Amino acid sequence: MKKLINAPDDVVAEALAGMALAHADLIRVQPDPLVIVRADAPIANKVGIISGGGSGHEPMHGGFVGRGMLDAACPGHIFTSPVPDQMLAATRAVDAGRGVLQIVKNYTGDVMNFEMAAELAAAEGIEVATVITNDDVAVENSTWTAGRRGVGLTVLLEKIVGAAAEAGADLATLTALAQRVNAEGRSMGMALTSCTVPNVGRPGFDLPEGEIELGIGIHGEPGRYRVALAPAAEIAAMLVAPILEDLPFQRGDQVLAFVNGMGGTPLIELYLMYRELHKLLAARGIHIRRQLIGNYITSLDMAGCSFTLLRLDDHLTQLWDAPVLTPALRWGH
Amino acid sequence: MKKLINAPDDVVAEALAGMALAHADLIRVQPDPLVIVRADAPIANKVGIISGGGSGHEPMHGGFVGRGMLDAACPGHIFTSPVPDQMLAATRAVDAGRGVLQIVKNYTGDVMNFEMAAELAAAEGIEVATVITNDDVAVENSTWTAGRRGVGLTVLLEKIVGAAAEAGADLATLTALAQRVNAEGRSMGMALTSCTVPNVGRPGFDLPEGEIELGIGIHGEPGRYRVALAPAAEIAAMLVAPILEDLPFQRGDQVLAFVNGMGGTPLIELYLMYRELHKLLAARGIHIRRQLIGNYITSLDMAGCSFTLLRLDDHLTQLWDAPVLTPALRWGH
Amino acid sequence: MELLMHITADRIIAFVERVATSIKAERDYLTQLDAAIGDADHGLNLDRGFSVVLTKLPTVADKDIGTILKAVGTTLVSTVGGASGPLYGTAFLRAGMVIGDRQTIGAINLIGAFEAALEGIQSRGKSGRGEKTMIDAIAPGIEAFKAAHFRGIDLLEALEEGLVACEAGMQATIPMLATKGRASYLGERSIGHQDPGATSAYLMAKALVETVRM
Amino acid sequence: MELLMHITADRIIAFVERVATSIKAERDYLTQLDAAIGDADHGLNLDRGFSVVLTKLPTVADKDIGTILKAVGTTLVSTVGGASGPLYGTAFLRAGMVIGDRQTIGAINLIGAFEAALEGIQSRGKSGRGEKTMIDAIAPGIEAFKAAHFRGIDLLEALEEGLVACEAGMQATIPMLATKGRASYLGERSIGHQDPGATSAYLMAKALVETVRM
Ligand SMILES: Nc1ncnc2c1ncn2[C@@H]1O[C@H](COP(=O)(O)OP(=O)(O)O)[C@@H](O)[C@H]1O
Ligand SMILES: Nc1ncnc2c1ncn2[C@@H]1O[C@H](COP(=O)(O)OP(=O)(O)O)[C@@H](O)[C@H]1O
Ligand SMILES: [Mg+2]
Ligand SMILES: [Mg+2]
Ligand SMILES: [Mg+2]
Ligand SMILES: [Mg+2]
Repeated sequence: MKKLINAPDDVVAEALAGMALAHADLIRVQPDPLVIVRADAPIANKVGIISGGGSGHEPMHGGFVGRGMLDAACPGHIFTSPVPDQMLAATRAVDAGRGVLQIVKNYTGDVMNFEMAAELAAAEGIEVATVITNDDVAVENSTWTAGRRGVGLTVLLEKIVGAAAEAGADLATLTALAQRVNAEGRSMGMALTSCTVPNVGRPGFDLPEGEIELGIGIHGEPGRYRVALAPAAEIAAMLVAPILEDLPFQRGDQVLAFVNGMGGTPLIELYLMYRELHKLLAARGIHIRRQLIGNYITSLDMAGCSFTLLRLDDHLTQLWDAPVLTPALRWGH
Repeated sequence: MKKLINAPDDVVAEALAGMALAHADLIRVQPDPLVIVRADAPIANKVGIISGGGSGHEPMHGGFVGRGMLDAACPGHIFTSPVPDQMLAATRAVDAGRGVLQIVKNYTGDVMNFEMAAELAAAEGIEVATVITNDDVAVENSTWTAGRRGVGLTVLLEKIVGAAAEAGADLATLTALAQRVNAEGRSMGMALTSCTVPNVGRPGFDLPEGEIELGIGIHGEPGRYRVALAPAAEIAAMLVAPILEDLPFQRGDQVLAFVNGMGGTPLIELYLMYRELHKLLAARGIHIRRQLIGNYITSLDMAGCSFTLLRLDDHLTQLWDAPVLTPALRWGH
Repeated sequence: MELLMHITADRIIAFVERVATSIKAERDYLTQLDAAIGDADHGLNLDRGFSVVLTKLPTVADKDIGTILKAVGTTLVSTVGGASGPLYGTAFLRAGMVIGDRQTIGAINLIGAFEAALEGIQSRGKSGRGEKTMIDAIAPGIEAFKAAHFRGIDLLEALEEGLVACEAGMQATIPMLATKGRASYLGERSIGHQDPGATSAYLMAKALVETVRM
Repeated sequence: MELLMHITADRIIAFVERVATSIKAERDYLTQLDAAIGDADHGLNLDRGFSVVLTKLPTVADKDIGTILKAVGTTLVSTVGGASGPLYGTAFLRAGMVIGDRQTIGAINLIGAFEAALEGIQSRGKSGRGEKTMIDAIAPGIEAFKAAHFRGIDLLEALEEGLVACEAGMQATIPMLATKGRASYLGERSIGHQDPGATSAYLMAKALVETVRM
């Protein structure tokens, strides 16, 4: 294992310390239980938006804490959901009396830990609502699984819901908005290589030179299918087809197209993939109204990418365009 | 070789096409000769700022074209400097009568190709000035080399000089400013892995599991020394020592600290390295006034990082803080 | 030798310590199992939790069994994370609640504690048998223990029968298709691998039997 | 057989074509040499350039030698990039300028063209002999050719002597410490590798000799 780290056990804490030093104007990192909180939280008269999950997906979620996005993020150990104490601390830190919305990616562990935290917060009299993202079309039959996973759409949802919260929306409105965004978006990912959890020291799975994994999640778990390495155009087609069929997206739809890198894939390849995505959508009469391209929801050093499409209307577009000021996303200020 | 590409020969053109599609509001890509130009160029009454170099360093330079930074960038083939035709086309596209400043990283090929372009532009009556960046302290004795290489400082310089150009400075002032920034900044990089040029198909050099290269450039070339893999704290010390000695930086200095990833290193490791850098500088009484952390000047899929320190005064800090709106850097708008 | 009928609070402490030791010893094995069909952290998660549990045990060493088990449960919830944290945490909490302030427990209390623990796991996890989870080791273990006890045999022997069934249940997860937890995302590819949670559940059962046997 | 004294424009065309073929054949070899001490693109760069040169040759097929060489130079400058683009581009341009509108050239013209080319490379590259570059193959080659010619021997034989010296110069770059170009960044580690530019220069010289020999 080759990484820029000290002891494997200290990776998360040390990286967060680095983030805190780098972005003291935007965030503060509260230790024990570990929570990344917006520097100026709680914001008077604003619903608090919190999220969290295992670490190893940087910049998600800590990089999205700040004005116009999250009020707090709870980082678990690498690929391990955080514990209820963290979400409870986050909830307390951001609650300004108008309630707190939890954005939770659909993984058994995340769901259960956030659920326990919500029970504890409710017992303290804080109003908590929860929205679960489950945009990953790779998980086909959700009656036979823990349900679809929450992946790339989570980033877009946090931005959009964060903008609405900043504009003063109440908890019920934000919950409905989050559910709508979740309903209107779909994702699919692939890996060229596995990734290495520092505490494990070797790649999660073997992926020979000529093969790729399709339908991966974001935790270094194997995907749904292993297929032969193919040109970018074919890989793009394999990612986009199940997304389009699933919602389904229609001719004339306007979308936010998100090409995400898994952490080890350089931008040159992501832009190349964006071109392929653009061609495939154009051929189907789907118009890309907004885009996001980069490494935003990652799996440590995994090489690969995911596509997320979110159907946009004017309202969602406005919320996407609204100012955001976080370590990882910033515009409009 | 595992990459999200089609034919190796088409990587640069296709990635640029993707960029053009994604950022049509900020940039346009002119074909043949290939140039990335600010969408609204030429800007009346503004000195044009152009740069360029081999591709494979994304987002540099194309991702830095836009308001408050570059007016045009000339992308060569992967790791190959662009040809004079490109710089000439860029110069023509951005010249608004107040002259054009070329920012050139110090590599024999880049210097010669920009030089030929400047001769051609001068023959057309366009006033051209050139500043060469050479911040890489890994190259020790510049009497015995082609001189130090231009690396991470180039990103900071393009931002700062771009801000001054946006504010209306003339060519002589901008040239002097660029030279000052170049004089006040130093960089040093290291690689955990080599990188693979698409047309070559295998890594540029072998780097066994337990070894790293210190003093690398940004072209997949081997570094100056090969040493044993070490904890992040030790690697940070090995990078920062030659930087501090060289300028030399002094107790009480204020700096812009830039922790750059080489393309395959995830953000979690870069933040961890930033913490190490912060500790090392704090111990020497050097204050980090501004920071930049991320993959900005890369070597394809290489894992590794570089540190750049630029001594700041109030003027440089203001120029760094000034609004920028490009595909890769945006704030303050 | 007198027939073993009761388990005292200090035996429970010893049991928890033994679990912690066993999890640490099998940490990499559990993580490896999780790498095949999950996210390669199960051993790390539990070891982290039980290491903290060990540091907490002295504060409850002279307390009743319910307090000890609840302390273990709360600590697991607060330190393990992932799916196994809330599940094992809830299990220990529920067991502790059922046992309450007793200083000694017999087979009937154990049965009540086991069933409360299982019920806690199932309601927290919205899961049942046959889904390739820890439940597939725990549920048959409890059943066999219960059946053995009601045949009237010694507590230790009944626990040993339970352990055999627990081990068989763990092994029976190998051919199963996962429908809960991360492994379910793999679909057909989850078949052929032993469930990490079922394995850690077996290790805990084994630790209990060994503690009682001593 | 008459002694060869002159080279015609169509021989020059044939020479350029032969260079293009040879560079394509040795593309990966040149790139490999560049991987060791540079950035693994020398073969790719030159092959890209000479492939475009081939498509441009028909437009100058019936022109004078100066025009042909200048077309090659401009095309190389516009397509190769890197260090070798401006260097070889300048070399062909300067050679073309010296030769001018001749349709045939002899040894004296060749010497003038070679020297102008070398002078172009040195002034563009701010470099001299012994720095582990193409110059270390070119300069000794020209010297040997000149010396042979002034000994009064046949053009082809003189060129062959030049080629031998050029090859020796290329090999002599192996033990050299690079002080120009990318290889210089490696310091001591540049020692022990043959310079890619010296190698491509040798391939061009070889193509010239082979064309003249035919
Ligand atoms: N819904 C569930 N009900 C019961 N057990 C479950 C459930 N989901 C997961 N598990 C158990 O948890 C184990 C995984 O735990 P762990 O790896 O620590 O958490 P995570 O899956 O969040 O990484 C699985 O092997 C399985 O036995
Ligand atoms: N200043 C110089 N003078 C003469 N030749 C040089 C100089 N710099 C580099 N070269 C030659 O150029 C060759 C490298 O060419 P190439 O790989 O195409 O360009 P780059 O180094 O820009 O990648 C070297 O092997 C060397 O022979
Ligand atoms: Mg986990
Ligand atoms: Mg090159
Ligand atoms: Mg797990
Ligand atoms: Mg080269």
